Amino acid sequence: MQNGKKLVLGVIGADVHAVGNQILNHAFREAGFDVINLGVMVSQEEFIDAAVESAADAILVSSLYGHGELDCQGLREKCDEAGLTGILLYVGGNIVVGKQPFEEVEKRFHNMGFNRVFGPGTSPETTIQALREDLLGQ
Amino acid sequence: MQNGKKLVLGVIGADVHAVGNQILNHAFREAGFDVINLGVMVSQEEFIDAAVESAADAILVSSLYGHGELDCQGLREKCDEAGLTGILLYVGGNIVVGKQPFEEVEKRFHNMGFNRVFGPGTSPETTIQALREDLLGQ
Amino acid sequence: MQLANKKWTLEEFSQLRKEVLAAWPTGAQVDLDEALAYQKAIAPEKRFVNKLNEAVKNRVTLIQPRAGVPLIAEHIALLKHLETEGEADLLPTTIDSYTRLNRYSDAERGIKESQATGKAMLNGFPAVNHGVEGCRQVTSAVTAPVQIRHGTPDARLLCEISLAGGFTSFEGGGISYNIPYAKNVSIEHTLLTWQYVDRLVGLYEENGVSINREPFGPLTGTLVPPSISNAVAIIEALLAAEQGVRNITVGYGQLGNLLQDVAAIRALDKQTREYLERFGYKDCEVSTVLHQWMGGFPQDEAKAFGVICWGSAAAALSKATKVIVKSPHEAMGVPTKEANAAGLRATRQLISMLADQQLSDDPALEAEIQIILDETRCIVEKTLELGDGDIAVGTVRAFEAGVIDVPFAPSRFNAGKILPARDDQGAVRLLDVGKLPFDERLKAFHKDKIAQRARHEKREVSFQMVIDDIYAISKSRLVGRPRG
Amino acid sequence: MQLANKKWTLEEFSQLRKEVLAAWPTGAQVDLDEALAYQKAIAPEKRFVNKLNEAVKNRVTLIQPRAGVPLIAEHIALLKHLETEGEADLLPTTIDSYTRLNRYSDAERGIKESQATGKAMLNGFPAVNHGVEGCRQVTSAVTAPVQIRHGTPDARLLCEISLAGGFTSFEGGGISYNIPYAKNVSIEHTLLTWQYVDRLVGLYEENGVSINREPFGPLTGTLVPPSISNAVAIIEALLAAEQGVRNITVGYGQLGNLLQDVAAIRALDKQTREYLERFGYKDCEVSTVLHQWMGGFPQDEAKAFGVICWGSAAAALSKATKVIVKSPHEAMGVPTKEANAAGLRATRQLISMLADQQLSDDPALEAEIQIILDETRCIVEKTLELGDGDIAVGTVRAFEAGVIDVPFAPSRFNAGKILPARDDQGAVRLLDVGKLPFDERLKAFHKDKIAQRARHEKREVSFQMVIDDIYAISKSRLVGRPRG
Ligand code: B12
Ligand code: B12
Repeated sequence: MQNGKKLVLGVIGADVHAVGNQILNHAFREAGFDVINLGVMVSQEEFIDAAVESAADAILVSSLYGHGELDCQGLREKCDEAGLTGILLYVGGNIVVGKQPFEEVEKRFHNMGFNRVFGPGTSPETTIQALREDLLGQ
Repeated sequence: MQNGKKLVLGVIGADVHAVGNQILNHAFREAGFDVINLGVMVSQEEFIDAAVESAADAILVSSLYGHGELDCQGLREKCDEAGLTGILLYVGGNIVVGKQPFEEVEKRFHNMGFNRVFGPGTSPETTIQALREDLLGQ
Repeated sequence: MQLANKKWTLEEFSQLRKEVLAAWPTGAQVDLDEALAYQKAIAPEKRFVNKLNEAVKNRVTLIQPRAGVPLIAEHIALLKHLETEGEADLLPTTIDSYTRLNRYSDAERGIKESQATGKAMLNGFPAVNHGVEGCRQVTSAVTAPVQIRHGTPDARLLCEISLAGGFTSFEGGGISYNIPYAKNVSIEHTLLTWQYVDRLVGLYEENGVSINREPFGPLTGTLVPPSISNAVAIIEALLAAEQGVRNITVGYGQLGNLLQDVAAIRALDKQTREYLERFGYKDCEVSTVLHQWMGGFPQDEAKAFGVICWGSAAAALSKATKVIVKSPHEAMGVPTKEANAAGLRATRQLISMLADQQLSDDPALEAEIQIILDETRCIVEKTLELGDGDIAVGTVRAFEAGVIDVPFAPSRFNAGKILPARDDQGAVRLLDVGKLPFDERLKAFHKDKIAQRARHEKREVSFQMVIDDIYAISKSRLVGRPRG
Repeated sequence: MQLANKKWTLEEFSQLRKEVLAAWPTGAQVDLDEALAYQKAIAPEKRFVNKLNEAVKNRVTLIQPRAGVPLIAEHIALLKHLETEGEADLLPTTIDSYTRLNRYSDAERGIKESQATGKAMLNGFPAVNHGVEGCRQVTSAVTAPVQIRHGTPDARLLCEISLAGGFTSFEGGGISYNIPYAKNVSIEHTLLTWQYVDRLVGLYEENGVSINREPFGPLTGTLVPPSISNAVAIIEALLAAEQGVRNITVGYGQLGNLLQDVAAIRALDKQTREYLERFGYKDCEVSTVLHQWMGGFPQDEAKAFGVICWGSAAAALSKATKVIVKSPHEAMGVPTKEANAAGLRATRQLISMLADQQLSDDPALEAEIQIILDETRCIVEKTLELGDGDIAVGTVRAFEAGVIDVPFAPSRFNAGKILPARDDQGAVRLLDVGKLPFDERLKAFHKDKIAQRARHEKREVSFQMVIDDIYAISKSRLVGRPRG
């Protein structure tokens, strides 16, 4: 049973970690979301184009390989420019280089305009729960 | 070739760790010392009696099981009383309960009157070197 | 009392009992009927025997730490930490060394000094001093079953108090808690004190309260050949069964060569059952325990994890019923609760990852099992012979004769004539068989194995090999090869 | 240039070379004659090939970490730490992800931001940007041999700079550094770029400088069946040998079932030698590498140590020539140097303790080896057939046809039709064989194995099994059993 919400999903930058992406794709569909999965190595532009085109409700950015901080800079601003004002932005994975205190990392990504920030090993269930809260008010 | 120096060796208190004691006994003899080995479960009185009787140059106290701090209290004073003034006193092994900063432990045992204090895993060679310095001026 | 392997009458037991309970004021707190009622109220899943029997049935390996601190509140916090953060299946209460020697006033001093300094001044939990009520606080505060682990030659009072205190398993035995843990106590004496313990457990058993008993497998923990520790375990199992014990865990300390370790546990399980059967103890439940390496550890914590994990692998692949876990602090001192839990979690990872794997039954493994079975049989049979069929009497004479001989033991009642050393693959063999009653084939086997190593190392067979082997694991080796 | 498995002429090579070196300013620093002279001056014990050959001869397992940080001084400090505190035998220099994609100006930005923030903003060492001199600073600062480890589809410039920079080993290959590491790059393209790399190494070889080459064994690191990674390793070895490479390390990523892991390394070693022999590359030196578990790790550091140690055991028992070591930070991020060294020391402990042990050659092991040999042969032979005898051309067609198929790969040139899952003992089998050219017996074997598990778990064979298996090790399991 589809819940009517559309997600754009992908792994940002030069990142090729494909496993988590394939699992999230599967899990979100099972949970009733409409998923536009861009796979790995997705540029900011590709995320935005896909979201505009599909009138998505949220963009879910994965970053595993450590360059997340460089890759995500300016994404919120570009969304605004493209008319995606206020679109829900999540980021998750191993989004910085090394083992860093999560609170600090979260703050930096919040400041970059992400609504929610998820640390390493976040389970699909947690993410789905957050999406339901934010998109369906459940 | 004997070096003429006499050591009283033993494991203090209710401690039954016998392996290190047997190895030290062997190593000190090989190194030319005359060893009176009292084995395990040795009381302060037994250490002192053996040292008085043999006119020993040093008492080497092992403690492995963690009660070293309780077991060693007052040994220096009892040596003094028994006329063993200034006798060389070493202690070594796992002399306190738990993993504690060695500097602090060393200080506490120095204050109890031990000339040298050795941490866990001290090799026989290190101990022999110290004995040579202190007893033979080498 | 005259030593014989014969079930004590209730009279014999009751006579001694008064004296035992009078040894320290807390003894007066023990009332057997009240204790039985208390034990019966303990939930089934909190009983040691149930957890073990289930694990035997499912062929899984449970994990258990060692742990004990002097004060009750701290000890409870420690155990809770080990079950939540350490994922322990079974919990311990490790007793301090003064209590082990019945020096209860020294233990009292340790409690006081620990309270005063805020530091643990005892190396374990002084259960006798804390009494029945103190023990019940501990056993009722946690959800896993709890066992008393110690090293006490005369554990009669300790057993009385701890069973009344809600513990459902009691480690030790008349040999295994004498030879490695005492210097001047005769075997005869400890066999008697442990008959008391076993009879007490038998009494609980007869009254519908099943208590697990566990002979201490690793002995001195230092290069003990499997057949010696297996023989001791079997003898203690027989002695316990005669007094009415019905649930027995026989143990073994990992030596490091995987084939030998797996073979040792398999042989131990099989042969313990066989001997119990043979002497008519047909309703005994048997389980096995592998102790992660019991000798000197490397000081470095990462390397210690290596040793811990290899012990876990041996436990999982041998399908031991439980594994006793070391911590990365082992070489340094009694571990913090965090270090202890870390050892448990590393063990959990290995045990779970290996749960579905096992070594295949190939000829090499079969041969190793057979060697251990044969050697153990030589020792146990000779012991029976020396006792004219009485295993208790035989044990005393076997130690006198060096027929049972534990390497590096502090006890003067142990011959100390054998010398163990590793062979070229790291299995523990005998460089000197002393007076062990091995037949010529077995003697030749050991000689060949050691000679093979000596040839490889281009040196003579000597005591230096033994020393090198004692240090080896703490220096990241298994076989203590000559340097350079 | 037309793809064919044929040694490039010097002319073909030189023509391309100018273009390669012009891709980034530091390319101008490379002068082959000067580089050869520099390499020849490197002490023999600092050369990768010598250490490996010695280890093969002595049947010992060397240990090597992964490590790379953006700035030169920090990178040197890191490597020194790993050789002193980590006791590493072989050192790496792991390249950052921008460099891997030839995005040198992004790498430049990463260097700048790392300098500015004092934090590592790149996930590796940008060797191209640091140039020949920067590389030489690194390779000359340490005593162990150093290898470039990366994941670069087009590594031509990187190889030029790093060989001139004193590195004596270079990881990767046209398949193994494409399929797991790229999305839109054709196999044809990377086979060509890697022929360049191999030809360059061949040139060094012909000029008396032996460089080690190592195809990347684990591919996506996620449930890759041994026959697939072995087939890729063999193909890349053949391709490298044709271009003049003479020292090759073939690799495999640990899967967790001991029998399968040991079998995979043994099969890999044997079959690589056989194929090299068959195609006339008779003077090739072959060694093997086992990578500790390459999939998702547990977050807890103690549990991560468990995974690390089990990988070490597999490496030691399979007698792999070297083992690539993970750190207890694996699940969290690029490790600190301390965490990296801790992983190495745990590995060292296991490798040394197990040095003298090995699994016995029993029928179960032989059978597992045979399965891997048979499957691998099916894949390689079909690939040859598709290329009309040309393994390079065949490889392109094999990927098109799904004859070679890597699970969970990001590349759109990979069929992605197979589905791996564990059997009831935790060995990785195929739930869906896709288009793999297996004969009926092999297909039935996989089907049976998976069915056996499904029966045990009382559930249908399904994609959920695969998902459960992907998460299993990070949840302290090997087989992803259904919950509850
Ligand atoms: C083997 C062992 C046992 C065996 C002992 C068998 C026997 N009778 O000998 C058994 C299993 C019986 C045992 C029992 C106990 N043990 Co114990 N045991 C060990 C272990 C693993 C190895 C000891 C050993 O033989 N090492 C090899 C020898 C060669 O080294 P060594 O003993 O350290 O001696 C060398 C050096 O320390 C030095 N040295 C020693 N003395 C001296 C003196 C001087 C002056 C100098 C200079 C140097 C020096 O030179 C020696 C030769 O190289 C250690 C931990 C470890 N080290 O890995 C724990 C350890 C010593 N045991 C410990 C404890 C607590 C116990 C028990 C109380 C509880 C228990 N766990 O069951 C009982 C104590 C019983 C008692 N009353 O004493 C603790 C002590 C804790 C602390 N200090 O904080 C340790 C550290 C383990 C731990 N981390 O918890 N143990
Ligand atoms: C497998 C793996 C690889 C494979 C990837 C194969 C492939 N193409 O997919 C290979 C070997 C090729 C590889 C390469 C590299 N890897 Co890698 N890799 C891993 C590893 C071991 C597992 C990743 C994985 O598949 N996990 C299983 C899946 C199911 O989990 P997941 O990816 O974490 O995704 C889940 C969650 O994170 C979450 N999630 C993910 N995205 C999002 C997004 C949102 C919005 C939310 C809410 C949740 C969420 O949900 C997912 C599903 O449960 C991790 C370490 C680890 N986790 O143990 C390192 C790791 C991610 N890799 C790392 C690195 C550095 C690299 C390399 C640069 C270098 C190298 N080591 O070779 C290259 C990068 C190449 C590139 N350009 O991207 C680092 C990243 C470091 C950092 N961030 O500090 C890690 C953490 C290892 C480490 N500690 O060094 N890698």
